[in-house]
Amino acid sequence: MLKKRSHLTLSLIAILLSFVVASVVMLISGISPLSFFLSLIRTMTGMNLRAIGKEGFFNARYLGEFIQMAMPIILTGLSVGFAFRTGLFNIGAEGQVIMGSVGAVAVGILFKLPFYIHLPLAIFVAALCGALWGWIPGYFKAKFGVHEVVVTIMMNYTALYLGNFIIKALPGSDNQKTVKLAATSLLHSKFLRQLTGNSRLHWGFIVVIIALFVYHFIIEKTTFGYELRAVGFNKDAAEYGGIKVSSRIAYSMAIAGAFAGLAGAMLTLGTFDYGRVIGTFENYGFDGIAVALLGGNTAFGIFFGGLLFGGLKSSQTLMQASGIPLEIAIIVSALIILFVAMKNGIDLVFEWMDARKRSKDESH
Amino acid sequence: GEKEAPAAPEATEEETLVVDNDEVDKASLKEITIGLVTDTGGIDDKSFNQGTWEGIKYYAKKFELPEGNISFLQSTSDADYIPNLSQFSEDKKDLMVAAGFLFEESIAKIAADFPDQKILFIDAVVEAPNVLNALFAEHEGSYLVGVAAALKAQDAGKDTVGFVGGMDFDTIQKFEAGFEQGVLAVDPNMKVVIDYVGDFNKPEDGQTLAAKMYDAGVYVIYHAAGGSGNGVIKEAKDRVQNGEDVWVIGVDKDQFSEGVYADGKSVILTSMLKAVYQAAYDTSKLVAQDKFEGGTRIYDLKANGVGIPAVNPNLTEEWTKKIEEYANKIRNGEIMVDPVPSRIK
Amino acid sequence: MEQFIVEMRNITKRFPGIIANANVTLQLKKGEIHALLGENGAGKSTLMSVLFGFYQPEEGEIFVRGEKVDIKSPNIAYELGIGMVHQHFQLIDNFTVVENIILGDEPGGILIDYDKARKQVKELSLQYGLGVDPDSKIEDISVGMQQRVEILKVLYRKAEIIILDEPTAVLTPQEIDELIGIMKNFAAEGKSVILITHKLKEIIASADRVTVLRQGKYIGTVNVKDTTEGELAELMVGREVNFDVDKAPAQPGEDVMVIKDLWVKDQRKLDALKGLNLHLRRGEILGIAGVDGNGQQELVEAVTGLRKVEKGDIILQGKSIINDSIRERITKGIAYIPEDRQRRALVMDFRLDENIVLKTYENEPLSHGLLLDEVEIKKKGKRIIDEFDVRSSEGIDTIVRNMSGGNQQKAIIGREVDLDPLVMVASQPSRGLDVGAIEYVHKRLVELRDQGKAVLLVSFELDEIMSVSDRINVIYQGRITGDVLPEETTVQELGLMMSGSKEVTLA
Amino acid sequence: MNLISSIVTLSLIYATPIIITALGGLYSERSGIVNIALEGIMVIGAFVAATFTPLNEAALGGWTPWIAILLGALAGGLYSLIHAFVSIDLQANQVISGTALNMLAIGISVYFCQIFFNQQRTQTFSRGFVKTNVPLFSKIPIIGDLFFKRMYYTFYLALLLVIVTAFILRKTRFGLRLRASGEHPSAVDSLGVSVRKMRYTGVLISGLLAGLSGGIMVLTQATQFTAGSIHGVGFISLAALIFGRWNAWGVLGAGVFFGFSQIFAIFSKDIPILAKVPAEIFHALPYILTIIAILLFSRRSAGPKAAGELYDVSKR
Ligand SMILES: Nc1ncnc2c1ncn2[C@@H]1O[C@H](COP(=O)(O)OP(=O)(O)OP(=O)(O)O)[C@@H](O)[C@H]1O
Ligand SMILES: Nc1ncnc2c1ncn2[C@@H]1O[C@H](COP(=O)(O)OP(=O)(O)OP(=O)(O)O)[C@@H](O)[C@H]1O
Ligand SMILES: [Mg+2]
Ligand SMILES: [Mg+2]
Repeated sequence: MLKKRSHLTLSLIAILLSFVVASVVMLISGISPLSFFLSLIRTMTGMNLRAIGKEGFFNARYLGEFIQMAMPIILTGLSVGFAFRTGLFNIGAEGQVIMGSVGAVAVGILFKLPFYIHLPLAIFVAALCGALWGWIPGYFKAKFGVHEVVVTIMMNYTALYLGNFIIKALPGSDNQKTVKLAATSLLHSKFLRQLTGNSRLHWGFIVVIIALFVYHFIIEKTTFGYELRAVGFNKDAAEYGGIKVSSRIAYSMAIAGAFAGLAGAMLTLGTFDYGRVIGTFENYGFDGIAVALLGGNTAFGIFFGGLLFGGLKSSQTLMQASGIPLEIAIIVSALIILFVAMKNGIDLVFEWMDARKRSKDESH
Repeated sequence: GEKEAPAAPEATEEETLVVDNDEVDKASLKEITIGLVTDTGGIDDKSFNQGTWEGIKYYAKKFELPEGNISFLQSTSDADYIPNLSQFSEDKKDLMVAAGFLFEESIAKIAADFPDQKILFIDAVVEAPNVLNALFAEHEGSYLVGVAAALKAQDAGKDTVGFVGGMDFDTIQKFEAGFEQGVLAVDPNMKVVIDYVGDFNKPEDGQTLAAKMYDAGVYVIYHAAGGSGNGVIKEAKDRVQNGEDVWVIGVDKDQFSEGVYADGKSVILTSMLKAVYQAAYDTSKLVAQDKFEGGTRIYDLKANGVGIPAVNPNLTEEWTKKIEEYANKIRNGEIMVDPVPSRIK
Repeated sequence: MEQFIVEMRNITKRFPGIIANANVTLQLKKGEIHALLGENGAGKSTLMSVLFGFYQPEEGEIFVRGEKVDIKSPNIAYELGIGMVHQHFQLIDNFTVVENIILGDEPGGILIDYDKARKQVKELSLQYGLGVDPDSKIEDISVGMQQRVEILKVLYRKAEIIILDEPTAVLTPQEIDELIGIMKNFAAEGKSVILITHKLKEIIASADRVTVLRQGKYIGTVNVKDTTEGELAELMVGREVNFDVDKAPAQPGEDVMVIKDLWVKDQRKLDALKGLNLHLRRGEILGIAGVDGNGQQELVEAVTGLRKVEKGDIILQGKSIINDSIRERITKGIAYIPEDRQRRALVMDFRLDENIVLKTYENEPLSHGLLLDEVEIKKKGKRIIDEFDVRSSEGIDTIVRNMSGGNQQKAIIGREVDLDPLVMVASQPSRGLDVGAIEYVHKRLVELRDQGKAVLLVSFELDEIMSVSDRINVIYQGRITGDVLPEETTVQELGLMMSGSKEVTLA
Repeated sequence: MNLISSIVTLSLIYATPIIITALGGLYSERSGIVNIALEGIMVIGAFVAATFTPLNEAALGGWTPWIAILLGALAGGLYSLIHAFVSIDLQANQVISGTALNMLAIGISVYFCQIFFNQQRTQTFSRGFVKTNVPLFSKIPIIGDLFFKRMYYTFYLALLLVIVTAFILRKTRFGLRLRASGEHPSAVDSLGVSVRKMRYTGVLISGLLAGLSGGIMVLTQATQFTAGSIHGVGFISLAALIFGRWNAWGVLGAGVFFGFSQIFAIFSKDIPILAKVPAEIFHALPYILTIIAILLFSRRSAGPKAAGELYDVSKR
């Protein structure tokens, strides 16, 4: 257990190490890391440091796009983080996002309602579909003791194919996409668009902020959160204390799934306005794993982790434009996960250095 | 600083195929900038993204555009379409190009957001004053390769040919429809087996589908399946090397070289060319001449938009002549090729 | 100077935050049985792990047969003729006996010669009268038999120096006698035995010499024939030890809890309790004596609701509780001090106050509806740590993982006593604690009894059972085989009952 | 008969990479390390094999694919050492490490395609493996049609690996020690066998096999490497490992079955009752079946007990 070095320190070290390794990769392959960092900064601040004081220094659209991209990632981060707090590994956020999207699309297409009912309903159904997709492996774990990792991996693929099947089966769909969703079900905002130079920023950020608070509130302030944390740290003790471990596991996975389902709603109701047949995973769930790890499973940490990953993802356009293969963003993300996973190891290295210092001090 | 144009992934012969009936002097043309936004296939998709990019490159080379005047942005998912299109629009490219009906929504939005941005949109239609849509008469070209398939099968005493599509939607159905009509025009008793992979990027499934068809007695397969079609070609090559006699018809560009299995021998009977490069070239020139206008241009047989390669080592002269006859009938309206396949009606 | 077969000189081994062995010396003669004595945590296992090559000491030297050696791994230990039977069995459940024994030293080349292996195991088993079937799977044989497999592992590797780490904890007094016989055989053959234990009687019965450790430090080595139990105890804990618990005679009242024909399955779905009956009265401490693995765990878990009852009934104050949830049983007055406190009773990464409300967080005023009341939780935490003298560096904000074992146990006792229970189930409540803490625990249990509560005390330590209980039930193979009063029985008699050779029932 | 023989042959071809990768997973999990990085390792193997092939096929001729898959195996082995180091020495969570490596594999391989070939994929090759009618054997009635016609030799390699693996696990010293490491690591250490070495070996073999399998997959089923070349087969292999109950013959059965269910989507259209069933259902089938299998197995304990758990020698 790492008690000595704070999670924040380790996360920053992990980020730093990933940037260092990625820079080395870029240098070896003859690509300028500087352009990479400038693209990242430009995406995340809207500011072009190469054009200080010149025209085109600031572009609000980047900011809007970046926030728009971070929203589903923060939500999947909350999803994975929530499960982690209960000691569960939700690799299934990917599938839960898909099912959430599908749910939102179905409501958007099939119903004709005033927006104040339609939009909340679409968001709610997305959360519900995600929740169902999370609940299933949670239930299996609680009831039969099967490990959630393998089941959620299988559920991801099932969701991929099932989701595509449903999308194609909706009225009016072709093999690629559905018809447009009713405008009453969308999160789109003319106001936000204009504010951010025609980006796709949408009202979803309100959902994200609410989700962050709800996450924090459930985990830290409620008896339910207390139970989840107890189960997460020590199932046996939780059971001993009279907590219904099985049901908490199932609920926890369901709530985790609901957060991921909301991410699906952000995509279909916010980023797009139609449902899509997807050929392969879009990695929102896997980014969520990284974000949760990086953020130490706290709402605050996940928020910042989500912003970083949103930045990485949305900076790919600018990277390409500066001649950097966009895959470097994927490499950085993967490295961050790897280094955060090594936190025990990093801690060991520190311990070892401490010990060496100590033994040196002693020998003097 | 935009990315300099990368070297062509593979040298292809398309460039030489670009037809220009209105040769002009370089001096009369503005030095324009061109940006291509690809879908997830990328500029190396062996299909319309690649073809479009080659047309742009051909233009740039021919009129000696400075390095960096042409560039592309690849989308990793459809979520990238709008940011990528916005990027080029903000960069004020003289011409922005995108191909594939998947771009429909995004192009419509960008065309409205950036009314001064001139856009070439290939394979689908967006009605906007700043968008020039280029549509291709794939059914007409497919009709010709249908004729070729039927002639080859008749010659070998076979009665079945096949069509492997990528995904089952309008654009690909046009290939299917033309092929079927071409085959039946030569021999109404010929059987045409139709199947779709369901994906443009699953060569293994393309291969399996081809194996299934060949095992079921299909002699020539026409594929309109992009990357999945590579699997069809591979299956044919494997079989021919085991002494079987099967054939493939390529799509989009001349795929003869991809079908080579030994000393210049190829399983590619012929290919259905779809000259997206022509549209890219033509439109670039229009922009450089300040003649760009919104609207829709049809690239059909007459406009050299579709056709078969000039050189077809696996077709006899007699067949080539026959095909040319059919082509002329289509050009002068004597034969009307229906873009909708029979199974849909 | 006398030649020792093993000599460990000035061994120091540190773990983060603790010195497990500080400058310890151990000298082993050829052909002797040498006991290593110390309380829990004194550093016995650590010292032997150093000798066996698991750990490298920070300081000190080891000599084997007079030569200085550097035991980097168990491999080298085996090469030197050192073998170890571990406190926690190192057996692979779904492997056969032979596979377990030959692992790491397989006969044959790349391919294992199983026939040869089987033959060797059979021969060894015969030679030492161990009676082990080479082809059984470990999961199908008894704990005593498993221990013999462990011994066979050592013999198979031709060890001359055999370390046995607390081998008797899992055995009946009779099995212990047999084991002592086997050890004496070894010694007679010229093998040397190191026996780790903190049971003084066994040392007196078997060992030639004994080395005592206390809190990681070397205290001394004495000849067994020149010493007494009392002296050894004093060496072990560092002061005079009073084995007796101060208490007034019990004044038992009516039955609080009655268990009738209880059937419960264990982890492996085998019957662990087979029709167990007992009754527990107000104002008494009922001690459950028995060898580990005879159903004690299942009994306390069935009572507390952690394990499903297959058949039979548990009646608390006239009402059956077998269909009640764990929480309901807590509310009805069942408190529980589990034997494995870190796994069962504490959320080690929670703060102390969070742990203190583990069973009551849902009650007013600790929470209102779904909302926790931090202020009230802290208030309760403070009250408990004051009342029960729980010490930690940051008070109620201490993460429990950073507290000492004794204080963790005090916190648990505080939490459980504060439930104001009818029945206190205490399973091995003194395990791993130092003498002071043990006295504290016993005092609290007696206090509870004096307040008219019922205490069900499960322990493998007969001394504890004898000194704390007001009445003793012996558990053997899932049934109560004896119901006796401590003042009317002896350890020997209990031992016979614990091995099923005798049944005694009090009216 | 024609239909049946083409279904059988094609199933076995699809099964080949599944079987080999699952065998890789078997070595790793038997040693106690969960390896969900199989997918990523396959990607690396495929990338290396597909990079090597077009650059050397002119010079090396028919040997090219064989050398290419060997290189793929080596690359996979090297890549898997990251997983070994991170999860054995640095005590990282094995699932997290695996997830990271899966992502990293796609990132690195496509990145280097961009660097080497200026495109998102490798160059196309023309000398992948070629389906062959096996001399003599293909002449055997029925059997020849089913198992020896239009087959890749790599399938027989997979078969051989199954036999070898079953033998190693059951009969050899290494197999006993490997299995023991995954069941009860401290017991293994206490007998002087280094668990760390066994686990490194297990993970390394899993990397070699998954890399080999990735190479085979790209050289039999494609004409170039792309980000989608492996598309989840690593995960299907994981499923096959569970479905086959961590046992070489079980893996063979599960692999063939999953291979079958993959191609069945393509053949079902011709079978009247199944024609209406959407292809997606068939694609999802292996995963759904695996979930069901896991539920069925959950009653009995299956799989190496210590797999996935942190094992820290110093905290024994
Ligand atoms: N791997 C380890 N890491 C950290 N501390 C350890 C480790 N192993 C033992 N210790 C600590 O070292 C001390 C000595 O432990 P050891 O197991 O040697 O005691 P013991 O005398 O064998 O006790 P017991 O009778 O309970 O078996 C204890 O405080 C223990 O907590
Ligand atoms: N990891 C740790 N971090 C911070 N403090 C610790 C840690 N481990 C132990 N301590 C503190 O060090 C002191 C000694 O702990 P230790 O476990 O050695 O106690 P002990 O002497 O064994 O007591 P007990 O008999 O109660 O078990 C205690 O005050 C404890 O709170
Ligand atoms: Mg010990
Ligand atoms: Mg202690």
